[in-house]
Amino acid sequence: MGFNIYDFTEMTHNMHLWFLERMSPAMTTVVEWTIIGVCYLLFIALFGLFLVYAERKVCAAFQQRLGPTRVGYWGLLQTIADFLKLLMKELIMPKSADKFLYNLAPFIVMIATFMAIAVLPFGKGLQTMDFDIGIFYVTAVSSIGVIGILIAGWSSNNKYSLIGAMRSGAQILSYELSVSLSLVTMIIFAGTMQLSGIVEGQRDAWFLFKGHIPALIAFVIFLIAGTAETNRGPFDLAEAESELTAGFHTEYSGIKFAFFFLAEYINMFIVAAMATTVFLGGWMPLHFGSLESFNHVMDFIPPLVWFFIKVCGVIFLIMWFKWTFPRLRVDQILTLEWKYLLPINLINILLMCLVVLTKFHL
Amino acid sequence: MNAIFEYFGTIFKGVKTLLTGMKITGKYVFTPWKHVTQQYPENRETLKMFDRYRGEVIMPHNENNEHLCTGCGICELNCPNGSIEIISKMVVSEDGKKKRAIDQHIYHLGMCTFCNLCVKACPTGAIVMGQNFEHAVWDRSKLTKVLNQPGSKIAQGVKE
Amino acid sequence: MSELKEIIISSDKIHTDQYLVNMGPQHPSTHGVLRLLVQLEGEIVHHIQPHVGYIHSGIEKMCEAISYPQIIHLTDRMDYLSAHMNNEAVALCVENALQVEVPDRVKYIRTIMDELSRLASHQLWWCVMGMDLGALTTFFYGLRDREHILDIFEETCGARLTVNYNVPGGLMFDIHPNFQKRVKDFLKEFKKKLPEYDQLLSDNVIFRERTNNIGYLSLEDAISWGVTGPSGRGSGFSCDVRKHEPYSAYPLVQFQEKLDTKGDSFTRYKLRIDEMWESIRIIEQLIDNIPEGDYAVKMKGVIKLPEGEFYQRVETARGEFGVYIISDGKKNPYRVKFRSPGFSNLFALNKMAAGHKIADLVAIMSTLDLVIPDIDR
Amino acid sequence: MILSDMTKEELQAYLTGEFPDAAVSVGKQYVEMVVKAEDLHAASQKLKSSPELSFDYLICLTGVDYPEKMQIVYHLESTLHRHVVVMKCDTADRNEPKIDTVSDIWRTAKYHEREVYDLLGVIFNNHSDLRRLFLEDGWGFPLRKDYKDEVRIVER
Repeated sequence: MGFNIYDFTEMTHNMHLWFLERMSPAMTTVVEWTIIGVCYLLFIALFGLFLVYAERKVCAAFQQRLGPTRVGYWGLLQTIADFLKLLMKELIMPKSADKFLYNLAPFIVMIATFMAIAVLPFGKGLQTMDFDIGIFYVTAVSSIGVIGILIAGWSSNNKYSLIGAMRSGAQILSYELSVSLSLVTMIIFAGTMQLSGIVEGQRDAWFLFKGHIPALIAFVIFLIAGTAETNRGPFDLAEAESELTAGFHTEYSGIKFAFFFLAEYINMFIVAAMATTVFLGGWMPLHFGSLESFNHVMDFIPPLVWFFIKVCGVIFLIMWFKWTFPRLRVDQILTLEWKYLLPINLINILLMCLVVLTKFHL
Repeated sequence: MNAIFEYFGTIFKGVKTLLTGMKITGKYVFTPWKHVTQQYPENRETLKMFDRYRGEVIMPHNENNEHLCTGCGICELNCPNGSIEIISKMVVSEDGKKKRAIDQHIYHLGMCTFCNLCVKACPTGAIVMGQNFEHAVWDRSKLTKVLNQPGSKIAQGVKE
Repeated sequence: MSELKEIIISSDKIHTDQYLVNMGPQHPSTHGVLRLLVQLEGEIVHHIQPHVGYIHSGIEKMCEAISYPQIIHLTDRMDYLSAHMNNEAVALCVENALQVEVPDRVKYIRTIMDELSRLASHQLWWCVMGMDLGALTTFFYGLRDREHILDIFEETCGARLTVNYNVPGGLMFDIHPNFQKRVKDFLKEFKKKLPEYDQLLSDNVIFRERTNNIGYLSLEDAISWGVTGPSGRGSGFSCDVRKHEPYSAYPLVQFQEKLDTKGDSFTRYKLRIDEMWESIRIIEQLIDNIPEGDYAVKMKGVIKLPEGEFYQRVETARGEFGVYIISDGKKNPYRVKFRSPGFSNLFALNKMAAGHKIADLVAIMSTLDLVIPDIDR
Repeated sequence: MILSDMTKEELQAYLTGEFPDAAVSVGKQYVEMVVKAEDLHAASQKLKSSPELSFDYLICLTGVDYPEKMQIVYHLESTLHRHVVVMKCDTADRNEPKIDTVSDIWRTAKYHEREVYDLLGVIFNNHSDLRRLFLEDGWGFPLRKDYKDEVRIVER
């Protein structure tokens, strides 16, 4: 079993063969699924914890503070301690809550997150499922989460939760449109919906540079709409601490709250990963047309590292939004979508079609 | 046509203001990290309160275990919260006269609002404000303090 | 087209219930223990009934049993953000009653301290306003700058918030030798920081959208509801006591009473930012010219006011603060009434916020700059 | 230093002419007038609406408990002319004081009157919403001089 940090295709293939030699094909599938499931679970838990820690430190940097410093070196264990605390906390349910739905909601949110993360290409050959309609799948699956939020808000039997859930519903339904349309722009440019194909298409230059103006516009719109879809930053109306105390998860405690919390951060990761894959070349290294030596140095950095550097960069940008801007109001959030993002997006698609037709790109 | 210009104008103006805001916050992230918070229990050694800081009422004693309090009770009168109680006793002075003196200067820290009125009113300057601010204790009764140390007496030359 | 019209008309007939939501007493944006009973229809606020009294501490009753210097230390605890002005109001009232003329030095220092606490109060208001609107970073920037003022207070007065610096007849202590240098350093620093406030929040397009044309209060309503301070001046109500009944060193300094007639949230916000500039101006005029002299007039040990009624108005950071002392000649007052600006300001909230969204209610409330102990007393 | 159109004496003279039943005097700080309880509402109306007076800003509304009467003190200012008057009104009965509301003239009085009702037990006739403001129902009226609360008030 060769281990190549630049190309995982061979490795995964060999593993598959190794399993096949020892057990029946059906058994192999089950074992492989289990391994992949465990891997993703671990990844989500660990990366979620890392993101929470990163958010705290980044926010502290913005606010000229230090952030957590007490637990572990530089507070590295802080989020783990918090997670343990949440695990041990009592699960409180409002007396008149809809019990079944109340318990179901966090799982729906988590499941949606899991499903979306499945198709993301982390590196060459390091992708669980490579659908032909990968992008379509992600946009479809990521909007399931809102059902969880709506259920959570409704079943809590709390007026604040209900307002938060309704806001979230209106917001995510509208912004889903912008996310999809900005991705459609890039699909037109890439000519494929397959995520590995899109990454492969950016071998010589990232789509953000390749598609210049329309790609840039699509990127900005994707970032805004993506932030809105994760209920973060200036679009955190569903939680809106100063208005609705905690919005849709007011009544949740303990590990159920942790699910919502984790899902929010993993959703942020998904948005960042999609932005990376579609606009910033996925796991492809940074290449400049004719700078051979520079390109060569860049090639040395493993794709997995490239992927996470880009993802973290986008996540930092999203955090930057959150720690700078005031929150929008619910009608303004819809105005922004329907009066600004949507028309610009439609025009942008036309522009992109023109660019593709005239081959006016790198 | 004007409407279109206006439409894009508002977008550009809006984006510009957003970027200005991001510039301000970004400035603090990307300039060398100057944090403004203090790491409190760690900096105990270097943490120095201002001289006038009102942390608690204390009664300074000199090396002979002498204080300046005559037990006149003016501080007790001036305290708005009743956090000072003076228990006085009668002592016979050297020349045979009976004289009132302080037995216990009781100070209820839990009731004190640190208004400085007792210190200001004290005619002999026997009580002052101390700078210690770490008053947390496990038992409320520990907040009641006797300010004059046991066995202490009034310093020579303090006028009634 | 006609079909669409029908749908619109029939949708009007859908029976929707208004519902009541309790905002507070434990709510992140009520700045303390204020409870608002909000009648909502969807997100639209129909009526707001404020319920106060959760931290009513009976200060007026307490004052009837204690002496005048002791009253001053209680006023710290009402509007704790403008403690200096509250202190000064009582001190001035007692001085006027006894017809004591305080030295110029005292007047200068009092005015500087007033303006410093106004700055500190507005800084805290600014950062809390940002936080109420969801811009969490503003909170730390405001507090960061406010810390310098609190340090100045701590060095000179001995406390950061409940300063109790004024006594009848002057001041508790003389200013600290570092005072002037520290104030000048702070002003120099803060003049660089204040434009950042504008860039970060005031000019921000989201902030503008959230506050422009929101929470309109007409001049007539402002006067009738007694909305004073920057909130009232935003509606064009010229109510600056510093101008109309000047006290301390205010007659000696040049400053403008900032007025605007638009009456919306943004105007109230903008006026406070402008007031910060005016405060800086006032301090700059005074800080180098503090005359030499005593820091207090020698008063009797037990202060007894002559029989009669005494009213003193001062301008705090929130509006007009009044002290009404009725004395029967004893060392305790017969009756003390504090006219607190927050009390009047709060109850105009319904007038401003009805018809707006619940998010606007929060924004309007923070433009009123409420301090709950000030309302409850 | 009060910046107003009329001096205190002029204001006093004017007020005496306008309100013959009221006792108008010049106090140390402000012009004071004592009106009868039955004239209160009409006098307030006139103070606000008369263009020469136009006392449109109710600064402060205070209830005072005197041994034989309850007195309500209104500090009024004119935002137009910048003069201040202190209007006082005594209630007839000290134990069950009743007085007309002025909350329809100055809106802010609505809550100031509720406060006075809460703390002193003065009943304001025609008040639209006379409930306790700070305290619980059945608390008693703490600012009355005969109020006793042995649990919460410790006297030295």
